[in-house]
Amino acid sequence: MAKVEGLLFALATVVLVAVATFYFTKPWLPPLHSDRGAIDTAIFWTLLVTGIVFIVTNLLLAWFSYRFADAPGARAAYWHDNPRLEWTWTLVTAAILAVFLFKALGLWAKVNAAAPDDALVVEVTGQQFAWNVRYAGKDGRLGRTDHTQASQENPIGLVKEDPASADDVLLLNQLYLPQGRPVRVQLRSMDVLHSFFLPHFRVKQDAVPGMNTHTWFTPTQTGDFEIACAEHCGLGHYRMRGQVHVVPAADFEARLAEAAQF
Amino acid sequence: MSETAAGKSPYRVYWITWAILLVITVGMLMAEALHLPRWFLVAFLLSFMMVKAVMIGGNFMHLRFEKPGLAFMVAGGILLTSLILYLFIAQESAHVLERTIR
Amino acid sequence: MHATEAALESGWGGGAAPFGASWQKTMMWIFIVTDALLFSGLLCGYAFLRQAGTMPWPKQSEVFSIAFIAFMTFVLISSSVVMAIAVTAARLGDHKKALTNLVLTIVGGLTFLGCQAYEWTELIHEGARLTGNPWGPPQFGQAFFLLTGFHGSHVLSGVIILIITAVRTAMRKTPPQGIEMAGLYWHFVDLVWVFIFTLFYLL
Amino acid sequence: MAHAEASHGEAHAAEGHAPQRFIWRYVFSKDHKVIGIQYYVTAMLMALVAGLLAMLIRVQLAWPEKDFPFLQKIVPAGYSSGFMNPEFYAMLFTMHGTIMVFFVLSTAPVSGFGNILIPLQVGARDMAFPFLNGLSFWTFLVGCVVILSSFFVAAGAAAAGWTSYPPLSALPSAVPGSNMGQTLWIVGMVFFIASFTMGGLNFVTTILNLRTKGLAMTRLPLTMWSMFLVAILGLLAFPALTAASLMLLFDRHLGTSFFLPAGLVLNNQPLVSAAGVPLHQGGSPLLWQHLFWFLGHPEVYILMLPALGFTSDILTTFCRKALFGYRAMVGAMLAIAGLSFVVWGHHMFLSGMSPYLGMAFAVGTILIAVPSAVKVFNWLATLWRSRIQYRTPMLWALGVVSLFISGGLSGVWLGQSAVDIQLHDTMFVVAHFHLIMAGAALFGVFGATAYWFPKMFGRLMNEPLGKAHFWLTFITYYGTFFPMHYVGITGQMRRIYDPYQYDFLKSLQPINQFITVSAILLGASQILFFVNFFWSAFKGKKAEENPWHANGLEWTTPSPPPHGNWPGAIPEVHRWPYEYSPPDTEADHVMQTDPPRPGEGH
Ligand code: HEA
Ligand code: HEA
Ligand code: CUA
Ligand SMILES: [Cu+2]
Repeated sequence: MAKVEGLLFALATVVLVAVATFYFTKPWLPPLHSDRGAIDTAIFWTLLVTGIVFIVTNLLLAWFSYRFADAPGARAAYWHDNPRLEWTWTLVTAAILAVFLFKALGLWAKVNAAAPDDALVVEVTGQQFAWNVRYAGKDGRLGRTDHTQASQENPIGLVKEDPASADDVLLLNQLYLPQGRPVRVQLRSMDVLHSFFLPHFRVKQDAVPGMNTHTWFTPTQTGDFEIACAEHCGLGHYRMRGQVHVVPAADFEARLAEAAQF
Repeated sequence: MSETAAGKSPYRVYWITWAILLVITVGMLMAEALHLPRWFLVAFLLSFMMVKAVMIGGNFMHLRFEKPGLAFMVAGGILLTSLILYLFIAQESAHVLERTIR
Repeated sequence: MHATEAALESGWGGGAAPFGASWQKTMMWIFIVTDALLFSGLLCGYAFLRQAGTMPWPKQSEVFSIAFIAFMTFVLISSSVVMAIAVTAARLGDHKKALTNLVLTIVGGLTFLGCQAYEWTELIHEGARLTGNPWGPPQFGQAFFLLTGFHGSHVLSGVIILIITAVRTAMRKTPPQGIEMAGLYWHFVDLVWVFIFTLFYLL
Repeated sequence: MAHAEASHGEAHAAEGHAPQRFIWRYVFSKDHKVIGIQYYVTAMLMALVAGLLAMLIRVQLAWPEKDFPFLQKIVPAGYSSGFMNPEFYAMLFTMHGTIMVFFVLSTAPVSGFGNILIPLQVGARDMAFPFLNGLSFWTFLVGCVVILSSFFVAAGAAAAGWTSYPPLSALPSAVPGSNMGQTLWIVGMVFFIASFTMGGLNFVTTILNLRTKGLAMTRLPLTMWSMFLVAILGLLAFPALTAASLMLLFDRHLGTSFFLPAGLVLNNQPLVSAAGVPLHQGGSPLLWQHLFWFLGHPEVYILMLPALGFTSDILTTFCRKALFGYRAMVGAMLAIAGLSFVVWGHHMFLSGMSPYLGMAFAVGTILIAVPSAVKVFNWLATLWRSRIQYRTPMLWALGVVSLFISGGLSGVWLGQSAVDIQLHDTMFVVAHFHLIMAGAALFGVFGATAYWFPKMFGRLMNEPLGKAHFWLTFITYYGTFFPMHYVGITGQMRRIYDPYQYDFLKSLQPINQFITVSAILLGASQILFFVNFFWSAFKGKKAEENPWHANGLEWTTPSPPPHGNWPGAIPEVHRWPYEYSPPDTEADHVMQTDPPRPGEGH
């Protein structure tokens, strides 16, 4: 009887491994459209190594649960210490993880490095439940904001008297980006936490009220993609959706001006 | 206990502690009034704060006379956890300040 | 396993008190650790907000009468001394001395609370509120009320415990260990004040 | 002091455990076993509530476009014209998460089994301070009532997520549930923390001071080590959340600005006083996140460690084999417990925290996988050349091993801060923590229930029913939570009322429907457990003293143990609890209390 149940558990585990592995070979990540391919590479290697660990440990579990199921006359071994073996697997695991860590920290440093000087600066301000997008305009300077001036018509409280604000380009839920040029997104929030998530660009960063946060990346292909909010921000969290339009660099100014007409 | 064995009043140690604590407190107040450099003041005050804590814990709460394990457990538990809180959280305030919208 | 043998020798082997303290006292000490960490959490929040603030922190000596705070400190430290004496007296069987010193401790505690009530009234009079204050960032007032209020509530509960202990001591119902435990709590409250005094009033 | 100590155990037996009237014996009991069962059953009922909430979540995620008039009949407040209200969805996951984490899976294994097992496994008549223990349960119950009552207040239960991030949780008008519901959430949590602290004090002191003669720390069963560590984690970590909760309460009701910065604008209305002065100034939402996760991460190990302990005890019993690497197992637990204090920032990689700090936390997070690996490998080595008896508890224990691997490995993905950029706040995270936390920890509780049932009720649980429950749960569990990895990698955010608003998520609906069907089957399978539990408690087969032929102290006393735990003197211990199948004995197990054999090592 024990053999049968052992077999059952072993089979269930094998099936799990097979199905899980099969589906993990499918391309789940949304297609990449930015220069953050290194994140995909990291995911690939992580999948590979954890996948191997997953398969090996589970197959061992399956094998043992069948092979060592109780049988008449059987007696378990009396074996409960083996320092060499224990140190070996501890150190091997530590070594594998150390490699991961090393790689991960390098990548993290790269992602968090300062944006290039020629980066296009866009300010994105989260608000329940919309993304306010602002470009500096010709003068290259973003106008001052003052929250006490915020209103229905002026959601981010732009100070109209500030000369720098005159040519600021304001858009709602629409983000235009030139292809191939680094963009530095400066995030703010008017009310609660939001998270600026561009699934196709491997970009995510929280917008925190009272604080400036930022992230930068380079869009590599033209097209229209979605902006999502990834931090619970209230009952409209699920529909805090925007659009990114990556346009050829040459058309960028024109497209932006056109969009600003509305 | 050990104090009585030495033939002195068992209460002597408390009064001595009391006197030291008062002296330290007065010293701290004077340092405050002296307009010392900030870093020195901070170091001075924090060190003597710890001295006071040790005096109270050791003499009034008798940790000095307990098994060392108890003192380690208490001091270690409080200090290590507080240190983590302070190093990882309170120090993060510098970053937050830098990013604060003014 | 020689670790086991060592443990069996050392009081960690079971059937003994590894810290040489009864379970009551061990429990009291562990309670003190968690309660101390509660203050640690509050102080950490205070430190964070103070250092992250954009407005200058007020100079404490211009807001508080430091001499008065020093007096409060004096009262609390003195009450700790008499408490320690009460504990030792009880252990040595000097019942009368224990009781007298317990009562003195209570008087000290009540004096401290009185001073604190006075201090609060004064400051509220001068415009200090939880939401803001005349001297600097709102965090100054918030931290003040939260820290001293929380400490004050500990003093208050300490006084209540001491009153109960004193009454029971007068009725000869409290064993020496009971007084010792009340004492531990009282000294702890004093200890917390040392930190608040330095970190909030002086730094 | 010293003599009070020695007589303590006997005094207990005489004074605390004389036959008493029903109400004192079973309701306001001070007996650790009764209190443990009270905790356990309360947690079960809470699990029922939170499980039902999960079903509603799943239905919504699969068919947001469909109307369900019958659901509206059941929960009229949450639906309008058959469709769920978005704010109700937020309340669902908030309360589901809060109840499951704190009121179910911190309670059943720790407060429930901790209370039942500690005195039995360390050889004590009761917990050190039975009165405090009873008080702790009643405080917990008040917490349960408070948190449940929030469903019935105006504007509904808390809706800011189980993490209650301000400003959402601090501004009553930011989300409907941020009204009274959020206040009740805080109050409920404070009661919970108070109760857990009282319990923790008892746990630590009992394990330290009331161990029976010969029971060195190095001879404790791993379950006891886990309880010891869990209590310490709770005592050291919970105060930070208490402090933060106080501040949040102040922000909500007294107008302070601990977590609220200047410049807030809600619904295009600047938050300023009539005179134009900002209502809030100088606070930081990040402070809450730090203080919350300072507790939050140790908390998830509070859920996990007991299951790891149970699993080691159960595996060895049904393998008839000594635990492999006892010292490494204890060391791994110590390492996990210690490291759990320096990893919390992995929940905050993208929160606006300093990237340097993020690096430090990534180091801690990846490090913690090493002791976890040691646990897994040692279990596998325990299974090697064993003699597995497939009883229900063993199946659950194997399930724990399986789920701990599956759920733990995804932690290694998330711990790499750069990879977390894509995966943070997606269903991948939900998959991770349901496999490892909800899964492994819950399976541990199920296993422990089947294993120690004799000590709770003096009876055995029904085997066929138990096995059916295991198999259904095991299969549907993976069916529910494994596909969530795929959904998460694709980018489906968590806490989303309707994922299909987004074009890039539209294609995921069939998978989500599959998950939901599996989840409903999973939920339905739990009926078997409830039936088995209550039926066996009253009608199950009577259990002998040591039905599994295990070694521990708890198996040296009748099932259920009498008041005072041992009818006679408390036995003395002579060895570790895992002496199975030693070569020099006929029997395949040697009780901890058997006198030393000639030439025996331990
Ligand atoms: C019981 C609870 C529990 C446990 C034990 C863990 C264990 C781990 N967790 Fe998990 N975690 C949660 C509960 C838990 N977690 C919860 C509830 C959340 C979400 C909270 C929220 O936001 O609501 C979360 C979220 C979470 C995040 C944040 C994700 C995000 O929001 O973006 C991260 C990131 O680092 C993380 C990492 C880890 C790691 C590295 C471990 C490790 O300890 C795992 C170690 C185990 C193994 C690695 C498996 C066994 C090892 C081997 C088989 C050996 C070989 C392995 C290799 C060589 C790779 N967890
Ligand atoms: C430890 C806890 C735990 C457990 C057991 C579960 C169980 C389940 N959870 Fe939950 N879940 C969380 C903790 C848990 N969850 C947390 C912390 C969150 C995050 C909340 C947030 O975002 O704020 C979450 C969020 C969450 C989401 C994401 C919502 C969103 O972000 O939009 C989903 C969606 O599918 C989900 C589904 C389920 C399902 C189908 C189950 C099923 O397994 C349920 C089936 C029922 C059971 C398995 C209960 C069975 C037990 C018994 C009946 C008796 C047991 C007896 C004792 C314990 C004594 N959960
Ligand atoms: Cu904005 Cu979610
Ligand atoms: Cu964590």
